[in-house]
Amino acid sequence: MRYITTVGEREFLVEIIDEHHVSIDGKTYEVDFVSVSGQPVYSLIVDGKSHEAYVNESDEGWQVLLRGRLYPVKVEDEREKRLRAAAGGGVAETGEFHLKAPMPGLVVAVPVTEGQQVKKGQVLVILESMKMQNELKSPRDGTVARIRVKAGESVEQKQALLSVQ
Amino acid sequence: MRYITTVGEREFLVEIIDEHHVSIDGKTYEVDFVSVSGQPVYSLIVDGKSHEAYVNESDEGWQVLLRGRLYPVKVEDEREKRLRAAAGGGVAETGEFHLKAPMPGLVVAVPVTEGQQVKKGQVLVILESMKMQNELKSPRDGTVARIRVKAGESVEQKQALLSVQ
Amino acid sequence: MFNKVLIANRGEIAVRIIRACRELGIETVAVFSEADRHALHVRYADEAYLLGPAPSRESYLRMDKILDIAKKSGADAIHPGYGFLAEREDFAAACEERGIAFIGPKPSAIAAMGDKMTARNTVMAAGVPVVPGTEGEGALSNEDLLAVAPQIGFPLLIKATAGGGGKGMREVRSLEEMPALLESARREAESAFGDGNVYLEKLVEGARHIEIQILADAQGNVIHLGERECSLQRRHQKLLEEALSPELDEELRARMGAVAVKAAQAVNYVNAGTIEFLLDKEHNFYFLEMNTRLQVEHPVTEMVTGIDIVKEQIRIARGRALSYRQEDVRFNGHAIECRINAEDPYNNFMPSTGRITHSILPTGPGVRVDTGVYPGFEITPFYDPMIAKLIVWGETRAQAILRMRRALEEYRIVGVRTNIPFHQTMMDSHRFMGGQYDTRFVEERFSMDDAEDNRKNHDETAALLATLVAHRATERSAQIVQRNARDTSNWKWVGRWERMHR
Amino acid sequence: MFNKVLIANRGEIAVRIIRACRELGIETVAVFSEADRHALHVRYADEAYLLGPAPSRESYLRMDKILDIAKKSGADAIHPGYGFLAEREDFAAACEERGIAFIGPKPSAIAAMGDKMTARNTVMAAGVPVVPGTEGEGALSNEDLLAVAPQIGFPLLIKATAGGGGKGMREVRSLEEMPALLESARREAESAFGDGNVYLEKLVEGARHIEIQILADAQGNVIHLGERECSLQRRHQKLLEEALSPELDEELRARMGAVAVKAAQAVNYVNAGTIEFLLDKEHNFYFLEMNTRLQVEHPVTEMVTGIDIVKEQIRIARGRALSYRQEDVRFNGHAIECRINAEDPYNNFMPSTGRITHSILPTGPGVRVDTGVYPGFEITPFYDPMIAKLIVWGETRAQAILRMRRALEEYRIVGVRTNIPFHQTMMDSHRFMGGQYDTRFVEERFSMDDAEDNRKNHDETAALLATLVAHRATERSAQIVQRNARDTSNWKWVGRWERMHR
Repeated sequence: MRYITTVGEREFLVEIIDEHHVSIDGKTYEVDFVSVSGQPVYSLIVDGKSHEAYVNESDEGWQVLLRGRLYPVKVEDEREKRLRAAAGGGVAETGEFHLKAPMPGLVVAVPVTEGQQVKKGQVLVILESMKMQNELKSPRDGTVARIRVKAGESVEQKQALLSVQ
Repeated sequence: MRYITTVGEREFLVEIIDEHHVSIDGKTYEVDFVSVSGQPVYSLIVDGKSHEAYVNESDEGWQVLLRGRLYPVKVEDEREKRLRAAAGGGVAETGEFHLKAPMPGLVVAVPVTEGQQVKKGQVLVILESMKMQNELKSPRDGTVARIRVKAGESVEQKQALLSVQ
Repeated sequence: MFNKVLIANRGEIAVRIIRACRELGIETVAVFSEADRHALHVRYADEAYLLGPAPSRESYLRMDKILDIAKKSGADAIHPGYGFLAEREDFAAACEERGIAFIGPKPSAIAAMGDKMTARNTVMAAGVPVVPGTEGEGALSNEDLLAVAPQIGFPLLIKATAGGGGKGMREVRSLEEMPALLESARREAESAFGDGNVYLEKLVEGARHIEIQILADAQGNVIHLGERECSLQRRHQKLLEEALSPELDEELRARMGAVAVKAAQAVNYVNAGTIEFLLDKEHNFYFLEMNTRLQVEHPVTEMVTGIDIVKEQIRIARGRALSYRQEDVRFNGHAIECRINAEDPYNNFMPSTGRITHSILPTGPGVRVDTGVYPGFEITPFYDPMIAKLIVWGETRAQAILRMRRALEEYRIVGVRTNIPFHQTMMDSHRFMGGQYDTRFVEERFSMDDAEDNRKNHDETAALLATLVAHRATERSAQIVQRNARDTSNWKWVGRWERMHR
Repeated sequence: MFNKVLIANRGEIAVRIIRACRELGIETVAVFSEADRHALHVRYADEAYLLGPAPSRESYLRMDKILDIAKKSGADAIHPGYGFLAEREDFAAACEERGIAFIGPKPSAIAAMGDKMTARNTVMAAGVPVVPGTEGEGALSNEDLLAVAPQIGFPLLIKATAGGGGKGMREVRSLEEMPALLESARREAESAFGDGNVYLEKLVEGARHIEIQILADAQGNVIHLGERECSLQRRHQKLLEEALSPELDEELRARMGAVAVKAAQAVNYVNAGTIEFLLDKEHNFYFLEMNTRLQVEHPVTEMVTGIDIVKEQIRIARGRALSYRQEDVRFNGHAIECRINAEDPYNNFMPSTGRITHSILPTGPGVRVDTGVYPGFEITPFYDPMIAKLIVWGETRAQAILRMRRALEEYRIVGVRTNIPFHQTMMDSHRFMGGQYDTRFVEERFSMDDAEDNRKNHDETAALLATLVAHRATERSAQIVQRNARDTSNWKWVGRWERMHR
């Protein structure tokens, strides 16, 4: 199985040859790869070098936390890669942005109103969690639409709070 | 639900009234009982006293390891108790005893032969595990029957080794 | 003398206090909210009583219930830990009224130091230097504060009168932005302390946050245990502390220690307490506030002095004299504490909640972990995100840093995100290694990408790991599809399911 | 100087050595058997190489493979830990030949001390007192041994010439039982060391097992770090160690320390080593043997001296002088180590194997855990049952005992049985508390029921716990029956099952 794997700006051609052999950009390595205690923690020995990392799936791909550093990684097979190339790629800067609660908490304030113009970085909602007030900001310029919460409400993780168009 | 629970020589009449109330020998207590992380470790708060114990089922009943001490406990409902009383109780001293491997290991020696008379405490099998030689002894006087292993063999936990009749 | 202590707290500090009591042969009473039935302090204590629902004001802040439980359980002393009721003079007074020993200072000392204005005036009278500001002038209106601000000069800080821990604190760079910041500071202060009063204080730039640990007994003996360096903060929350500070020499330590002792004596202080100072680049120092309780970061002082501060607190509360005189206090080696918070350093330090599914603690020589969590425990959004403190000792500061590095690398917590990578990046920072930092360092001159140049890049390994995990996931789902395709009879499934669950 | 160390060991000691290397900025190479792919030392090391199948002689005893891996990985030093190849002069010599630094003594010193006869003769010549016996007389036949036994007098001990750790050791009370015991001792020695030779030694009754830690550098400096009290043994396996010994005073310590240094000097010893003595009731002491390696129990010495013995070993192997002179060695407080073994103290200490499903380590002030296991790790029958060492420090011996008690109570290991209850019972024993014990104490004057009288009986609580668990199990099985009865349509089950697994 062949994959095109992207770490930051770098692209690697990774081929899984069999359970113990993998090639990267044409060079073959002996690998010994196990998950630890059934957790998303993986131990990998590549040609004798021992590595251990947390590997999690996120909305944007894979996150590899290795030796105190986070590597965002995209793994695609050749079909996926072609599809993405065709679509043009990139997150649309013009579509609707849905603000979701990043964690459960209490809405302290919603300092915007529906229809209001907001700038990138402007505070949309203040959410209290773990005794900290967290300011949730707009990722871009736009207009506030459909505010679904108000101050004093408790919200669950990933609950939709409002949109920016 | 009513149980007759025996700890060593002491017998307790335990009634589970509801999820939060239990009576022992007629006295009612408020209990808060939870298992920890889905393990056989239990946290029990009885009228404010906080206890934590390992509770495991064994062939002879329950084993409660509490504050560094092991309590062997028998829990019976009334029907079971009557049945046992009828049977006369006590482990038969005359039936066949099956020696099973208490852990995986390597049989170092079987210093007895089939048909041999053995005394209580006499060594039947020497089993090596974790670099230690462990002597497995006869729990009573009798005659050795059906030796199923020989020196040099690896055995699994609970594998039958021989019998004493 | 008392023999049963109620711990009016939760988390790692409740566990820390239970340990001290147990090692002294004192019985312990835990209290807990509905969210904390499975918490370690409940499991470790001799007795445990439910307080109420998860929110603090319905549980850990319920003085009335806590005092009732003390009575019911026969506890003859209460240790408040830090936070919650630790600096509430009314709580200390209520304990006193009921004949329960409060393991901390007298209500009068809490009151004198708890109100920042009184504290400031008191220590000024004792000759202790303070930062210029309005703290001594009572509860001023926004109007008054806006009027006085230009006289103090910008930048300045808005601080909560009842506050602590950075809550209700705001930095102001100009008069224009001040009204909005006053509002948000008051709002946060009101929510955190039930008191929206704020004051202004000059912002000392390039300052280090240095605090001196003091111990005082009822016999009038007051000693200090040297300083802690607490300058590494983010949003006024401490992240990492050291003892001793790389910035102080023996002479300055003795001088600041003497001033700290003087400040404590000014309020007839008894028990453990901490005097916080700002230290500027010219080594001028200013009294900030006194924390009239045990500090989160007390272990670094314990590691370099060998003194068990919690045991000493209990000893003092039992009416006995300190075990140590000032000349018995010796400093040995260097200690660092990293606060391990359930928050995502790659997503603006957002709090992270969830169940801890797996954990491996760093152990071995010179490593101490104080924690209240364990595998299977659920991190809820109700309390502080600090889930553990990782403390190391080394013969020198350099050795302590190297040891902290290896301990951070060993630490595994799965199920919630933690700020461990932040600390790892910090340990690799040249400025940290050189001891060259102030209170603005984390926010202004540090980023998670900072150490890029010092650290080996593992792009290729990361690519390999992600690909292997992704590949395995694909394989697994393919197998499931295949299996489903093979098994045309649903009845077979039922049989299999039943066998599995028998 | 070297920069990459191969650790020819497994378990907690491999982890311990990796930690020391990492804190010194030295790269590490782990080796592992097929049973240890998931072991902590493999996960923590920078590099890791498979040796072979699980049995030691096919993996950790394979010198050839280990030396090949050292070459392949570019490791320029090898640390052997304890056990396995640690006291094999041929291994040390093979390292030397290949230009690899062996972190331990010269082959000649291992040889001189490894053969008990030579060791005995060497130290006797240096004026060190020894226990009467046949050790100096070479490999005697059973016939010779039976002839000489009555001259030494009973009781006496049969010991393996190549031995250590109690393997191949037998106690003989009379001439009649001696032939059978000789056979079993030789058999065990042959199996453990590949050498069935044994010797006889007078059994010193009421003796304490005291050992002195020494450090020696290549510059000829030799110092001692005081003693460890190792009398608490079962089947000649140490279970619990203390530093310092409650039996020694400063004068005796200095005297035994000086003799230990003399013994080390007699073989031109370099690196860390331990001289074991028997100390009788009249404070006569006899040289037993020298362990030419790091000891399991080295942490108690580290805790009371503040000296990192493994780092010092590496320093010495790098050719540098000791960091400490004898007068720099100061003893502070008291330390105790409990060896946590996977064995069932309620079933004749039978080894216990299985997967560790859950674990909570004791932490907090003064507690250190050295371990190679974690939740999810499988304890196999191939290696030593010791899975962790719990070490505590206290200002006094009494405080250390109290701290050990609380740490043992906190420790949770689920999935295998452990001897933690044994240690808990020991901590409650009056004789242990009084420091009144010798090497026969555990076997002859201690039982798991010993502390009955001192400890509160929790029969009622145990009854309640068992009943609640039993009741819950009954309820659960009843519910399953009911559920099955309700759901008459198997098709419903399929739908539900599929929803669950989507």
